[in-house]
Formats: sequence, C-alpha cells, structure tokens
Amino acid sequence: MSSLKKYDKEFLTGLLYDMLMIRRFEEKAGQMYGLKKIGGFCHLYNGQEGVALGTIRALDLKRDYVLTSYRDHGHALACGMDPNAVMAELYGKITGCSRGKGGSMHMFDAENHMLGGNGIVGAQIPIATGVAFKSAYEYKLGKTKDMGVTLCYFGDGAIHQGAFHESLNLAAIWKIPVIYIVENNQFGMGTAVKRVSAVEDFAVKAEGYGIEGRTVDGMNVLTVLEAMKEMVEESRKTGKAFLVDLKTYRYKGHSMSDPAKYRTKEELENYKQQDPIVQLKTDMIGAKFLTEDEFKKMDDEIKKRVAKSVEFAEESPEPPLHTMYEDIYAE
Amino acid sequence: MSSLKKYDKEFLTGLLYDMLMIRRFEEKAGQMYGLKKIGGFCHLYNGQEGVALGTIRALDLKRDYVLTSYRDHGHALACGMDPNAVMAELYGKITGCSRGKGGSMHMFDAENHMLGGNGIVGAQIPIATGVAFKSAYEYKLGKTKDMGVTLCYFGDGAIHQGAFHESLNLAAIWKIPVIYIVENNQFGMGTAVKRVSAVEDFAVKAEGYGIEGRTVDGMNVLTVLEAMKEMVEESRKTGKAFLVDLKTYRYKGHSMSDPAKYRTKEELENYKQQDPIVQLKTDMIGAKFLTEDEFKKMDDEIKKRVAKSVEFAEESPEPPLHTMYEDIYAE
Amino acid sequence: MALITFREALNQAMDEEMARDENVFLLGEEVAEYNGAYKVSKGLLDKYGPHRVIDTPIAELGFTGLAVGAASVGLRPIVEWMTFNFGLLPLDQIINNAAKLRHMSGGQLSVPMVIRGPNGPAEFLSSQHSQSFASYFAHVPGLKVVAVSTPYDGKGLLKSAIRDNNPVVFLEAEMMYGMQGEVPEEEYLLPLDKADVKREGSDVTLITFGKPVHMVLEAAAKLEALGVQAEVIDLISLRPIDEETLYKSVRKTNRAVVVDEAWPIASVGSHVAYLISKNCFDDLDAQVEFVSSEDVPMPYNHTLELAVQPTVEKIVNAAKKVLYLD
Amino acid sequence: MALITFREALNQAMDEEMARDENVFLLGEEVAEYNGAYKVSKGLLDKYGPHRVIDTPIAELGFTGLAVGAASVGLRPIVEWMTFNFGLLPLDQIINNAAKLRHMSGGQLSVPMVIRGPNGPAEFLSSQHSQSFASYFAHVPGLKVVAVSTPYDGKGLLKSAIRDNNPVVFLEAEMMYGMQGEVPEEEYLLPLDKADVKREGSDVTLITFGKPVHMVLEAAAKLEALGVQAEVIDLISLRPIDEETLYKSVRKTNRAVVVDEAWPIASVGSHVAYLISKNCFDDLDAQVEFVSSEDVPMPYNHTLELAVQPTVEKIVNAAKKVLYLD
Ligand SMILES: Cc1ncc(C[n+]2csc(CCOP(=O)(O)OP(=O)(O)O)c2C)c(N)n1
Ligand SMILES: Cc1ncc(C[n+]2csc(CCOP(=O)(O)OP(=O)(O)O)c2C)c(N)n1
Ligand SMILES: [Mg+2]
Ligand SMILES: [Mg+2]
Repeated sequence: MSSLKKYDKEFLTGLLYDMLMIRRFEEKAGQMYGLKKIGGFCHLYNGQEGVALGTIRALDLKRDYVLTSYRDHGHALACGMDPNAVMAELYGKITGCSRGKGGSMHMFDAENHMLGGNGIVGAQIPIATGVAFKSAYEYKLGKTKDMGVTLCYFGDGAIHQGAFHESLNLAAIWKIPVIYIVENNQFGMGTAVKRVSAVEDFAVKAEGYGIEGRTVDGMNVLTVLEAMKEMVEESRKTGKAFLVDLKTYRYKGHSMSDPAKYRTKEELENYKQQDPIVQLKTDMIGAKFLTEDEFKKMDDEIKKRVAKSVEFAEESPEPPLHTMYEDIYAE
Repeated sequence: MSSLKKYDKEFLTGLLYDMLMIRRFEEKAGQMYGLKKIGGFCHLYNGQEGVALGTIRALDLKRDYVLTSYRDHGHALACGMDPNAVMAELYGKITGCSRGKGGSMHMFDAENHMLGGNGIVGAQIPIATGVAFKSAYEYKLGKTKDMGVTLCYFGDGAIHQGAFHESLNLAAIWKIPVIYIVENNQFGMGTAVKRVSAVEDFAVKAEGYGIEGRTVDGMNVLTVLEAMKEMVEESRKTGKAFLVDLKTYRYKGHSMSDPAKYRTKEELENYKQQDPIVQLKTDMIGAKFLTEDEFKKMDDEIKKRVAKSVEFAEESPEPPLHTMYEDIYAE
Repeated sequence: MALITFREALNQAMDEEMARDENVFLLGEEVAEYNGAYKVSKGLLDKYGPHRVIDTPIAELGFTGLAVGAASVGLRPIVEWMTFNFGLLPLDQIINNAAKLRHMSGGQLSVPMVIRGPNGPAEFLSSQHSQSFASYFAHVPGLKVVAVSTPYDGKGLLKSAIRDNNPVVFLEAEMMYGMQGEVPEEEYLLPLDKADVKREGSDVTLITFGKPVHMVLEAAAKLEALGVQAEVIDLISLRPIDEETLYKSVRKTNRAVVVDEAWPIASVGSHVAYLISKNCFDDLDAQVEFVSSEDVPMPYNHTLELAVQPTVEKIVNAAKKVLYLD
Repeated sequence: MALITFREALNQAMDEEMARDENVFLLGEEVAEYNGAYKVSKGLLDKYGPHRVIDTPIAELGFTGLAVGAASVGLRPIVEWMTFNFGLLPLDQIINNAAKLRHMSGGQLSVPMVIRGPNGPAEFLSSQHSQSFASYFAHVPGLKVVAVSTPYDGKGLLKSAIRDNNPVVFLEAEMMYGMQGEVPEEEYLLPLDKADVKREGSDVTLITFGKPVHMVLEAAAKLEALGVQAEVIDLISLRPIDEETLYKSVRKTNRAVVVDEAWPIASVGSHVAYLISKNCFDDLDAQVEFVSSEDVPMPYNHTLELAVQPTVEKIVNAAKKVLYLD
C-alpha cells in the first residue's frame, strides 16, 4: 500500500467519489435491468473500479485516449461522462450518448476522448493501437513535442485473440504510445483464466514483443495510479508501449444473465475484503482525510445523482423512427 | 558441426541425395517457369533444403504429419512424393498430385502425410494444430500409446499473424504434439525480418505461451536433424509443443517475379558459403563416406530423374473441362 | 412424438451422434462447463467428458482452424460459434480452407465438420451483435449451408450435417432456442439439400428461411383471413438451393414474395428473388417482392430494432402488392 | 490527356491526395521499400517518407484495425490489401468496426479511410488467390463500395474515396494494372455513387463492374456485328447502387444481361438482376440473364480457370437469349 501523504485531500476525495459513483451507478443499472428498463447484454463493473480510476486519473484527457470492451460503464464515468447520458443510453433513449443506437456495450464520448465500448472481444486492441498511432504520427511529423497516450483495456479472455498479437507487434516496431491493460478479473464469462492459458502472469508475454510488461494489484487504486503515471510519462516521451496485467475481480456475473455458478462464495468474499472503495475509504479515514459521516454524506449525494440519471432516462423520449436511417454515413 | 560417425553411410547418402533432388528440382522448375510452362506464383526452396530434410527425416510418416506454406516443393519431395506428380502439378496437368487444381502452392500427398501447401500466410498454423489435435485426441481416448507428431512450417513473416498466437496457446493448454517451425529465411517477400519484428530471435516468444523455444542453425542438416529428433521424441510422449526458430536463407527471390533487390550480393554469397548441400557433401568426403566422383554420379542421376519428371509433365494430358466440377464435395 | 424445445432438439442430435461415433466432438466457447452460452450443449460434458466436449479460449480463428485440420484427418468436429457475429474472425478458415482443402488437394482430403450457432438479429444488442451473415456462406462453393426453423428440422438436419463428409454451416437463431415443437422418439435424418413446404396454398408463394419462417406463417394466417391461400416455403438449404421446389410452387401460384432478415444487397433473399424472376418469367403475374431488413446497422433501441426487421405487416403488404390487392 | 496505365493513375491519385493533405497516409504489405507488390505505390516512399508510406508486417487484422482507429481520430489512412483474398482475415475490422463506429457512437465518430487492392480472379493462382469478394462489402451498410475499370475512373474515384469521410472499399484488379487509358492532366474528381454508361445502345442493356467491363465491351462489339446495339453500364458503385441509371437504360432497351465475375449465389450481380427484374417488371421483354463465374473454386490449370469465368462468348449468348436470337 502506498502512502496517502503525498496526495491532497481533495484529489483523494474525488477519487473515492468517482469509484463510488461507478459502484452505485452499476447497482442501479442492475436494478433497472431487473425491471426490464434495460435490455440485452449488460456487463457490470462492480469490483473493478480501482482499475478504471487508477488508470484514467493518470491521463490528460485533452490528448490521451481511452478504449475498452463492452464492460464500459466504469470507464465512461471515469472519463467524465455525464451519468445521465450513460443511463439514457442504457434505456435506449435519444438522449443517450449514442442516441439509443449503442446500448450498454457502446458508450462513447468523443469530446472526453472515451472512444468506446466495443462488443467484439479484442477488436478494440488494433483500434486503440490506431488511435495511439495518430499521436505518434503527429509527433513524427513534428507537429507535437510529445505524444498523447492511449489506454487500451481488455479482459483476460481477450488476450488469446489474434488481434492482441498483431497489435502489440505493431506498437513495438512503430513506437506507438499505447498501454495495453489486461483487466484480469480471473474469468472470461464462465471460464477461469487458468483453463485457457498456460501462463499465469500475462506480463510474461510482453518480452515476446520486445516491450515491457508489468503486473499490478488492481484492487488498490493508488497502487494502480502510481504505476500508471510512470508508464504514461514514459510512453508520452518515447512512444514505448507497455503490457500491464492488472489483477482484479468482478463481483457480479459476466452479464446480467449469468448466475456465476463457476466460482465459490469464498473466492468472491475474499476479493470483497480487498474492495478498492473500502480500501481507499479505510486508508483515508486512517489518515484523517475522511470521517464515516462524510463518507455517508458522499454516498447519499452519489445515490441522489444516480437516481437523477434514472429520472432523466425515464423522462427522455424514444428515438423517432426516422433516426434509424441516421448516424450511418458522415457527410 | 555434429560428428558424422554415428550415422551410417547409406543414411547420409540418402540425405544428400534428397537435398540435391530438391535443389535440382527447383532449378528445373525455375527454368520451366521461364519457358512459361509453369504459371502464377512459384516460390522456390533453394537454400532451405537442410530444413525440410533435417526435420522430416526425424519423423515417422506413417503417423506423423507435415503442413507448410506455399513454399512447399521441398517438403513435398522430402515427404517422399513422386517428382513426376509435383512437376505435373506445376504444369497444371491431370496427373499432378492435385489434378492440376492446386499448382505450386498446393502440393498434397495424403498418403505420405504431406497435407499441403497453403497460400494464405499463417493459415496452416491452426490447421496443423488441428491435425496434431487428432493425434492427441486418439491418445486421450486411449486408442494409442503415444502420439503422432505434426510439423508445422511457416515463415518469419507469418509469425506476426494472429493465427500463430491463437494456435500456440491452444497447443499449450491442450498438450497437442505439434512442433512449430519458423523457417527463418530472413525475409517475408521484400521485408527484412528486423523491419517487422522488435525481437530478433523468435524462440523468445515461446515463453509467453508456456512452451519451449529453441533456436537452431538451419543450414546444417545434421544439426537440424539432431535437434528435431529430441523434440519429436518428447512431443510424441508428452504432447509438448515446441517453437523452433530455424535460421536459414533463400537464394532466389520470394517468387519467380521478384528480382530480390532488397538484399546485397555479399549477404547472399555469405549464406551460400554455408550451403546445406555443400556442407554435408564436404563433411562426407572428409569422413570418407563419399568421393567427388560418386557425388557427380549422384548429381547426374538426380538430374536425369528431374528431367524425367519434366517429360512426364509435358506428356501428361490437360484436365478435361468437366473436372472443374469435381473435387469440391465429398460423397 | 415429444414436445421439446429447439435447444433440446439440437442437444439430442449432438448427443446421439456423439454416442454413435467416437470421432464426433464439440468445441467452442463455454460449451462444456457452462453448458453452452445458450445451453444447447447442456449435459454433454458430463456424458462425454472434457476430451470430447471442449471449452476453448476466445480465439475463434484458432479453434475453427484447428477443427478444419482435425476434420481433414478424419475427426468430425462440431464447432459452436457463440454467435455468427464472431464468425468474421475465423472466416478465412472456413472460406479459404474448409471450403477449399478438398479442391486444392485434387480430392485427396475431405473436411467433415459442422459450424453451428445463432445467426441473425437478436434483441437489444446493437449493431455488432445482431446481424445475419447467411449470404457470406451461401456464396461459397465447397460449403453446404442450412438454416433451420423448427425443433423437428433442427434435430434431423443437425444429425445429417454431422454425418456429412463436407463442411456444413448450420444457422440457428438465439430467439428460437426456447421454441417448442414435436419431435419423434425414434431416430430420423433429414436431407440437407431440400426445401420444405411448410404450408400449402395456391395464391401466392412466400419463401424464407430460418427464424422468419414463423413470421411468414403468421403472415399467411393473416392472408387467409383476407381469403388468400399462401404457400410457405422454408428454403432450409441455402447452398445448394432447391430450385425445383421453388419453381414448382411459383408455377402454381404465379406470385412470389421472398423474406430474408438480412440486409438486402447481395443477400440470399434477393438471389432467390432473382432465380424466380428469371426461371418463372413466363409464369409470374407480378414482380417478385422482397422483404428484407432495412439497409442499416441494427440500433439498440427496441422500437427501432423491430422496425428495422421484417414484420408480419410488411410481409402481408408485400403479398398484397403481388396480388394487386392494395 | 495523357495515356497512362492503371497503376499510374492510382499512383497519381494517392500522390496528389497525399500532397494535398498531410493526414493521408498509405500502409500495407510491401507498399514502401518494394514500391508495392503490383508497383501501385511506386515512388511514394521516396516522396513522403517512411512515416507516411508504411510497410507493415503480414498482419492484416492488426494493421487494418489500426487504420480504423487512426481514421476515427482524424487521420485518413489508405490501406492496401495485397489482394482481397487476404481481406477475410481483417474482415471483422471492416464489417464490425469501420462500418459501425459511427452508428454505435450515435454519430460522434467518423471513419474516413480507403481499403484498396486487387479483387477477383487473377491467373494461375488456384482457389485461395482468385476470388471476388465484392458482395461481402456491398452487403454491409456503413461502407461505400466502388469497383473501377479504367485508369480515368480509377484516378477520379480514388481521389474522391480518399476525401470521403466514410470507409470506402475500393476494388481494383491485378489483371488491369498494366492497362492503359487517357487521363486528363488537370485535377478531377468523380462521384462515388454513380454508374457510368460506357457505351450507348438501344437493343439490350449489359451491366457489369470492374474488370469484366472490358469483356462486356468486347461482347458489345461482337453484338454490333450481329446488328445489335448494346448499351453497356459500368455499375462502379456497388453500394449504394445507382438504380436510376440502370432502370432508365432497361426501360429503353427492355432487355438486360448482368455480368459478374464472382460466384453466383448472393452476389452483387444477382442482386442487380433482381432489382431490374422487379423494378422494370412491366418493361422487360425477356427474363434478365446473369453471367457469373461457375459455382466452383478456381482451378490452377489455365484452360479450366478461363472456362470457369465469364467469357465474351457466354455474354454474347446471354444477350442473344434475351433478344430471342438463339
Ligand atoms: C470475438 C468474440 N467472441 C466471443 C464473444 C462473446 N463474449 C463476450 S464477453 C466474453 C468473455 C470475455 O472475457 P474477458 O476478456 O475476460 O473480459 P471480461 O468480460 O471478464 O471483462 C465472451 C466470450 C464476443 N463478444 N466476441
Ligand atoms: C494472409 C496473407 N497475406 C499476404 C499474403 C502475400 N504473401 C505471400 S508470401 C508473403 C511473405 C511471407 O513471408 P514468410 O512468412 O517469411 O515466408 P517465406 O516466403 O519467406 O517462406 C506474403 C506477404 C498471403 N499469401 N497471405
Ligand atoms: Mg475477464
Ligand atoms: Mg521468410
């Protein structure tokens, strides 16, 4: 555990707030799914909040970028997306970030450099490499002094896709500033990571591409943040790519329809002991940056904010029929 | 260099004969291509003979298998295919091994367990893994005491294909007896291996899949043979997969249309100094297993055999038109 | 006859064929321990063990190619693609290898494998997860392609597909797995290359395949209320196409509507509509109408996604058009 | 006007657009140091340097996806696929991503990129290397698809494609790169969505696209000798299809033959044949004929491979059929 001393209270409070926002948002999304307000696949992020916040807070989203998989609500909120726009998208309303076209798997906020949200396992890996390629391109043409860095998230299941292999090689040979983050939550759907991989630690794969690999505890947001800051800084200057195995856990099933019978209660409880929100909260209280009361107040405020997003989504109109022909071709 | 003492003369003479047969066959194929008797892509194997022979002679082709890329004449001959059938296939005649359907890139001899010949870079990697899977399947079901081993050849260019990545992981987790052989001839078409890879030695990639990697000098057929025998034996018993970086060189252009301007004469000459045929010949003469005269006689005999294959191809009939509807569906 | 669901019918087919032939095995994502993403393979792991019912990594190109190789040396893999939307990643292995190994080897090899899984629009899944790729496979010689619409057909056709010595692409639908239908207790096989007249009629021929069969049957019922007897043909085989059955019907009704839930351009539906237009030119009393999905990516919003697809109303209207009833 | 080859015309288009816009770059296998497998990118590396003319590893999925990502943030990649036969490997990135990113983001992103290279049968290459995949792209909303047949069209269309803000699939042909044609000295652009009447005539409409245009023009000349005036339409745009131009012609000639070098089932050709059958139903004096490649994988043997494809003779015969001259 890293010392809290070097951070200021406001920053830490913000970090805690943002993680808790994701947690409460996901809980509400799950609830609304149960009420059939939300349909289809809905992959919740509970338990992994430390990853999104610890990584994205290391960025400058004016020039850095984020791309992830279908399990994207957390990253969307961490990038600063309006919860209203996220919830409305889950509802399929015209006020959703993707005008009701995308749903849970396709949160986009171009302005905040959150570029999705991809439903094909591993497909975001080459795409993110291309987004980062643009930063390298402008740098090589002498347009910028250093580079925007792209974070590319994918799961422990996705790493076996060919897209991973082809992309990492490209990033290495062309010095593309992209950090590949395995959100290693131990399962791809019902498949434990060990059943589909002969190596335990994915960082070992980095060497085969001539890039650097790291393993980081994803349950502690500050540990994540510190590791990421270092990598982002180096990547920004040199275009060095990294492969990071971020160990984390998802509390819920793979998607709303999964009862997650493939794991034990003990395993789940064990991870909940290391909950990223509880960890930071406890440390902050220990360091006198926070009281239980303040936490309670924060939580209430967040719950209200989430409730407001539901209200917003409920009250938003459906997309008119003619919109089915829109958003396909650019002028 | 390995000592010749442990081999008997007959075996070594056979090895030399077979390498020389490939060399002369390819020279003739190149010549016939120049005369427009052969069309399309035609990828010659000159320089790489030590690889095909050193690897395939470690096999028992009653139960082991060979799959390779479009640069397949050498493997076809090394597996014992009749030169007539190979040459006739190059001519597109009905007497060709693939009845004139496949041409240069698609030499097949199911009986001799030579399963092609694939024109899509890297596509043979999952397929070969599947062929080897069958050996593992029968073993796991208790039908066999040990396993057939499959050799899967591909180029230094092909290794960056996603198919490579996906296959090696499957081989590792399912204990599939397949040996992946990078015929590292330093170029993928006009692209030097270093321009598209951040690592020099591909054996380093093995660790990322939890399998064993080896680097072997592909210009010395006996070095290759000894290394392969060891691996084949182990794989046969345990289903262990290997990744072998076999350093070699192709003397000709990528295909007949490539003038190979992307490399220096010196580089080419340097490799010709290590020519696999010359090496073995010299060693055999040194060990008194061969005289220059005997070699000359052998060469004459081989040239005659190759000429006969041309004759055979020339005299063979074109496939009748109706055959275009054949060989598509099995009964 | 027993009333069972579609997923049970498919399950029985695999079960029976695996019991019959040790070379048959199933592989795919979540097919074993999880019993299948849509539970089609339920119980097979327990029965046949992990060597024959195999969970794969998420590596469609790799495990599909592996199946091609295994089939080429005599095993009989059943590959489950979790959905055909993910079938673009391993497409090279199907189009350039499974479909061509026999040809390129001059008939030396054969590739007895089945590729199966849900194809076509599902619900609330947006545009990457709700597509019909039937035309991609129907286009390619060397493959056989079937689309199924009932538990009865599903079981009989899947058993035939598994026994076939060629690569068979077997198209199911997520929305149909729970549908029930009568299936005989005793073993039966159905031919892979025959269309099926699902309803007889004399006034107009409605042709479709896969999930839309049910919608087309509904439309036929609606048309009956209008005094129109529609004949409904379930194409079943998308390669080869059973042209004879189509033409026989259209020569009787002189009118045809084709329904396909795919996008219109270069679809199986428009191809069939052309075949009829051409080969029944002198028999047709009206142009052949074609009801497809709108030519747009699938939106997540449910109202829009339903509006994008063929509907009973659109089919009835198309039939009315060729009957000059509008 | 200058007489230049097809490859030169395409080269000029890329050269001019790269000079005009720093965001345009070219990537693909052997495009830089080797000057292109078919020399289409000759000289561009020397002119624009290795940051803008980029040799890739043999990793089609990776570098195509990279281009999709780069385009989504404002660069304008031109991706060269050495041939479209290798386009099955990166297909997911085109169909599920390039074509859908705008849609899934509710219009926030656009993907201005060109995917180009040779498509369709070549010579002596057997079945994995001699295929037309035009229908795979024409099928999919979110893409624009053009096929070119002359240096003039090639240059004007490629320039428009590079400037277009959408993913444009640009189909060339290996056998055409050496063909010569007149190209103006001054800059010009051509519309991506318009068919072109390559020859006027009143008796029968012959429709095709890409390389077969030349064969169809030859057939038209043969027909002229028989006293038949054939109108030849080069479709150019396979998505969207310029239906108006087609129908205008067929309403004049009352007869149509469609030619496509792809396999028949679910092809662009049969789709166009259906569109005409339907929309010109009352104007047609005969069924629409369709000349495609035989429904078989391409053999290596040259006699067979020519027999498999459309020929002038087959086209003339099809025209005779719709003219009732046989
Ligand atoms: C190419 C592809 N194959 C399969 C799927 C179905 N699928 C969706 S998520 C998933 C599991 C992914 O696991 P992991 O990468 O570990 O990510 P996590 O869900 O744990 O975040 C699968 C198999 C898909 N969407 N895309
Ligand atoms: C998927 C695919 N991409 C591109 C090609 C074109 N191509 C044929 S061979 C080749 C180079 C392969 O180099 P390498 O793997 O080193 O094998 P080598 O030719 O040196 O034996 C390329 C790019 C192809 N056939 N398939
Ligand atoms: Mg996971
Ligand atoms: Mg090479």
